[in-house]
Amino acid sequence: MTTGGLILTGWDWEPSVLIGCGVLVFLYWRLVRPRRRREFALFIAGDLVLLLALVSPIDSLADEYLFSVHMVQHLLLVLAVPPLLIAGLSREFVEGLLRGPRLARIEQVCARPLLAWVAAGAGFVFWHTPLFYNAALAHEGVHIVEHLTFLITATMYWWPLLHPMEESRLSVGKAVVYLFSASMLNTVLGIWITFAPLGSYPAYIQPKDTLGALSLIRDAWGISARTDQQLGGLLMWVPAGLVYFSAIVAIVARWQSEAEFCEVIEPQTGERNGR
Amino acid sequence: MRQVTSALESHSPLQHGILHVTIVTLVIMFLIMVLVFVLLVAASLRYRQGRRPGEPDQNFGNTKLELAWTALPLLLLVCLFILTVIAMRESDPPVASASGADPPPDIVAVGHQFWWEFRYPAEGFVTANEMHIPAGRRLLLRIEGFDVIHDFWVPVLGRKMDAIPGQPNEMFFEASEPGEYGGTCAEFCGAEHAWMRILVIAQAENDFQLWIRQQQSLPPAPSEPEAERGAQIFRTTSCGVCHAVNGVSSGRLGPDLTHVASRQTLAAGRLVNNPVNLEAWIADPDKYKPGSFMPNAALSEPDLSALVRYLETLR
Amino acid sequence: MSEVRVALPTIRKLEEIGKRTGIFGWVSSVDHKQVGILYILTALGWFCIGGIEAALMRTQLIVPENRFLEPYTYNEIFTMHGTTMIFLVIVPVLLGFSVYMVPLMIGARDVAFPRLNAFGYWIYSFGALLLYFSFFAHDAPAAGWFAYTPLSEKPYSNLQGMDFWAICLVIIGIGTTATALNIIATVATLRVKGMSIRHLPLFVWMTLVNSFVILGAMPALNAACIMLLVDRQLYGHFFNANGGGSPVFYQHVFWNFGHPEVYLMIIPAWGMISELIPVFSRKVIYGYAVVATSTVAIALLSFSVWAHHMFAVGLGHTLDSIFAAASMLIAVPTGVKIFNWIATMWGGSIRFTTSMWFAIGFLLMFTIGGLSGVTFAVVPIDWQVTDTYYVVAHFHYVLFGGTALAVLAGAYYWFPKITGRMLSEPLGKWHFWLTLLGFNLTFMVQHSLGILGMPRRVYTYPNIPEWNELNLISTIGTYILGISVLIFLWNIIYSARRGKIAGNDPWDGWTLEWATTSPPPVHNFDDVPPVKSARPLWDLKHPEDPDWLRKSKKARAKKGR
Amino acid sequence: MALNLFSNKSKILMSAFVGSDAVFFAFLITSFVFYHGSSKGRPNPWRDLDPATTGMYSVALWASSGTMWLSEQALRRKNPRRVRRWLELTFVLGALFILGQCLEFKGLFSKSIYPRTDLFATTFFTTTGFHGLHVLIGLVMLLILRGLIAGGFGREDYQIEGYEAAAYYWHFVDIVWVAIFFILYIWGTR
Repeated sequence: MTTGGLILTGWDWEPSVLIGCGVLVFLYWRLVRPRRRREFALFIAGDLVLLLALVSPIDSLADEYLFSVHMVQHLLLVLAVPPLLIAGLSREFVEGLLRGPRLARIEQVCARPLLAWVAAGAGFVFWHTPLFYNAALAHEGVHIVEHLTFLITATMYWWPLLHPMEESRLSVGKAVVYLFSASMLNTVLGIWITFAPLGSYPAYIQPKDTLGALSLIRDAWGISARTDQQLGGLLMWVPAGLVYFSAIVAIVARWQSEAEFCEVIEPQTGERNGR
Repeated sequence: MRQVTSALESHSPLQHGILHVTIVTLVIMFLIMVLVFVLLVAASLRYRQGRRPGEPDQNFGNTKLELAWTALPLLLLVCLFILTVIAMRESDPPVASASGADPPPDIVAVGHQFWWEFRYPAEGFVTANEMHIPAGRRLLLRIEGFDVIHDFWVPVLGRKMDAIPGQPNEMFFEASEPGEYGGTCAEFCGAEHAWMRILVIAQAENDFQLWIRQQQSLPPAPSEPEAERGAQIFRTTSCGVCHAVNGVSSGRLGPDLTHVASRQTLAAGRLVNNPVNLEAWIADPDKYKPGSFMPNAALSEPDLSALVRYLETLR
Repeated sequence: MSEVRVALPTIRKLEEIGKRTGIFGWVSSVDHKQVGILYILTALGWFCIGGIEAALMRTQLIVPENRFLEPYTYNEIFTMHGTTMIFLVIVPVLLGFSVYMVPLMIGARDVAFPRLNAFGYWIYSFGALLLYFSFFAHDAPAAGWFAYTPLSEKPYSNLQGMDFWAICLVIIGIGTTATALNIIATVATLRVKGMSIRHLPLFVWMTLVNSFVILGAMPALNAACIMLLVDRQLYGHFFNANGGGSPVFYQHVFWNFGHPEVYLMIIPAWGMISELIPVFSRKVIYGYAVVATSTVAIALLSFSVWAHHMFAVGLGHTLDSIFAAASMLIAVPTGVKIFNWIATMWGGSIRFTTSMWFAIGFLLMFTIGGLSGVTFAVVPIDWQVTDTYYVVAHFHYVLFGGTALAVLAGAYYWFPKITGRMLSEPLGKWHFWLTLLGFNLTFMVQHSLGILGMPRRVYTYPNIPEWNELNLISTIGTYILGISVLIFLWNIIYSARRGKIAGNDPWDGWTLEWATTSPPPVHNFDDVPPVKSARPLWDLKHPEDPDWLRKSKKARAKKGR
Repeated sequence: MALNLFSNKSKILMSAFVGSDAVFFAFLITSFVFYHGSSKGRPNPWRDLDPATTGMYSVALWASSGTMWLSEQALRRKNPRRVRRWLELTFVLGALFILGQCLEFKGLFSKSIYPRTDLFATTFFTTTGFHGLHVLIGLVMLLILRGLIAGGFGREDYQIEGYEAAAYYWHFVDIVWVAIFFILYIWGTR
């Protein structure tokens, strides 16, 4: 098998995923009624990334062959999809939504930063401990729960940062702490995986090889099981950390470049203490 | 003894990629430097005080311009990164194939305070500070640290690699044509770090095989009485505790001396190997390499010259 | 945001302390200005000692196979040179300027915790003396400033030098951390009314960011030193390969400190440059938001690039390339700064004072240092030139060409404020040109030496013709550099007594420190001018075109849209 | 204002310090995790630890966080008697923990397990020892607070804030012990 062949044949048109993504777009179209092109584009992009992560060769490789690709998948689910989807929501829609007292109550609880942080962090760490990770690989049902956990907790996590109603977002200082601490958690997990013993994720050492792509990966791409696990850990450690860092920098940059509004009063000719 | 030690020369296919990416990078960096310099000088000349009256226009910035000089370097660095990854693969190909087969090393280089031990496991002999390799053949080199961290570095033949106790490293090693290439320990390792030089002698395949056979053989037993007496001294004093001479002693703490007289240098590049220097070195190692672990054996003048006579027979 | 008005009794107490003179006055002082001066002068003293060590090293290397210094002595000297310059000179001198200037620039009476401030200085001083005491104990540390294990472990460094080193670094680290905490608390609580975080002068902003870097980085150094001490004193096995430990683990922990350290030695220097280039160009800083934000980006990235010091360790291509990518990224916000500074000069009306000359020198030299830094992120180049003189050249371009020139620029800029007298400009020009000449002679050729295969930290080298010439040039450069330092010292001594009286605002500056007397009174300000932007004094001097008015207009335009 | 997460300078100082100190412990714990399993010499060196006994003393430490919190509440309510009582109880609980650690170390020493014994012991003693040092410093701090309270400290608002800032440290030490206990004694001995 060649790389091109893998890209062509590695698609796994899992109906539940297709239906899920379809429903998402349908609901968005009917309920949110996108009016601004930018928001529409962002939401669709989020949906496409979701689709890409779950049905493209990324998924086939992740499930059987490469731990590192599985990490790419998880990082897409956690760091790319939810922010894009949230950014696609319009302010008007959310305002309308939150007028309902029950929804407003749920939002109030779920978007509490500490809870969201802990839920996202705990979910991410939980599913990457070898015991649960391997269970998810072995049972499709568990795997679906895993991915849903990621999507839901990550949406909770990004909500206070990207809230469509800007006044409800975290203040800069809190946002920096919120993001930085999360990146540290990611880093620790990434470092642990990078240096963990090779047997921690046994499924990738001798893959079942149902696609017949093993020789391609080992020989043509030259990725050994050791490299694979290291790469997976490193992806979570550095590039994922960079996503958090970029978010921090973006927030600080935005805040810094907002002009501050001063009341216009004639500047006092305050006596300077020249002595 | 003229050795080429410049990283801007290449005598190995493994160094080609490094050299290429080095030159490309240095040129790019130089151009950016020139750009900055020109801008700075232009700003300094054009906007000297006094060319216009009053305070100049207060320009608070231009987001588009600033984004441009953020994005352009980023783009440039992405290209540089791709070049980097290509050059890494080219100049340091993976040692073990990804499916897991791990070939045995051809040569094991062990860094000691303050000399290099070179083992040829397949051929079954050990030498020091001077590594012979067949030109044009790619060898697998394993690098180990005996005591502290050293670093094996022969610039014209490719990358450097640390010699770490408890964590052996492996890399490929090759010289494209016969010649003598200088190198050195590049990680600070103690008092005599400066004198821990490496000499790599790349030979045509035939010469290399000859050298192998010579190294494998036992040195001839000393025939003249003076040398014989020297051998006696070697055995009776403490030389053999640290130094091995095949068939005579088996010390491993110092360089193997089985064929010491056939080497070009003494004390890891400190002195040219000739009888006079050898005698001076043994008489007072501290004079030449203070801090090395070679003790002063305090031999009498005649004993010393007998010992040197004996060592000169170890070819 | 609150302006904490210091109660009257406290002011009286401060005045009283300010009247104390002589040694007792200085020792017992908790005034941030006196502590700042102590910091700066102490660092200057250690700079001279570190400089003498540098001169000794270069003298040893002037010809091949020189016998001027014993090898072990040479190793002690280069270890102490590195340790001194980093921990006893650069970090403290930057802290000194920070504790002196930050309260003045934010319109505060003092730092938030004046006694903690003095404690920070004295503990640093004590640690520094203890470190040098190792010379009297006949064994200075000799394992290099990053003290790689196992060389720094008991079996290979069996005298007390490394113990001195590890203990003193922890002690000095305590002082550094205390001062960083103090600066954070000061900036957070003591800003004058009107000075929002977005109106901080860039020097204060960068000092603030830097303090967070210090808090993140110092614990790693402490951990490394503690583990080393446990190994040495309690015969632990952290880095002992025979006991299952890993010498490379030390490198990870150490560089986790070491790389942020590189940035915490330059960030406040950038702050100084960001203050004085605008003033001498008579133009507001170009892109305040970008300069400020890029500092945050650098601070964050500095924690994720440490493994680029370890490319020769054999960590594998995966790790190497990921860290190479991160290391390249850090060049982007750094480059942005350079362009923004040049853009600040562009269109200005530049006054070429000595201070500005040093700032321009900084821009040139730091650009070289930054660009040679990028070459280390290109892993194959690093495989060749790491641990050679190329590295030595690179970090001297960053630390001397960068930080030291910026600090000198800052010294010429703020000397009038601190002493009330100007530094001599003619002497200053001599100082600048000799520094630039000596510095480049010394270190430019070291790039070539490294590429030509000369490893660093060698007490001597074999007789290789190219090396000989370059080493000779380098040594001559060092002597010229030494002369320039002597001129500077003379300039300080002379000008502090006989220099031209400066007045309150000799440079027509824009930040609050120029609104008080030179030197400032103990309580700093009788009355702080109103603050509505990052340049309160510009607003005051240009009532027709104040910064805040422009910004308000912009904000209103945006709101109205 | 963004950076004024905490309005008081002492609290800012202490939270920043505690954040920095957490990094230090992160390195010590990392060393334990990193070297867990690569220790040479004794097989299963962790069998000498006794999570149950240490757990009991740990409960004392964690409880002391609660009593400290109660003393803070009492201070807010201007009830110096209760402040003193809860503070003293905090001290006793903290001292109990230190006593437990001393007994634990003594027991290990009597089995001739020292930091030099093997890598596991090195990382174990370093991590727990440095935590113990922090608790000791905390005890000294509690004594100082007790002395200050006796001298009438705590009436002014800024004094209450200062008291609470000091309490941050004590809570921090307890939280670190949660991490250490679960990683060293539970995960590390499984």
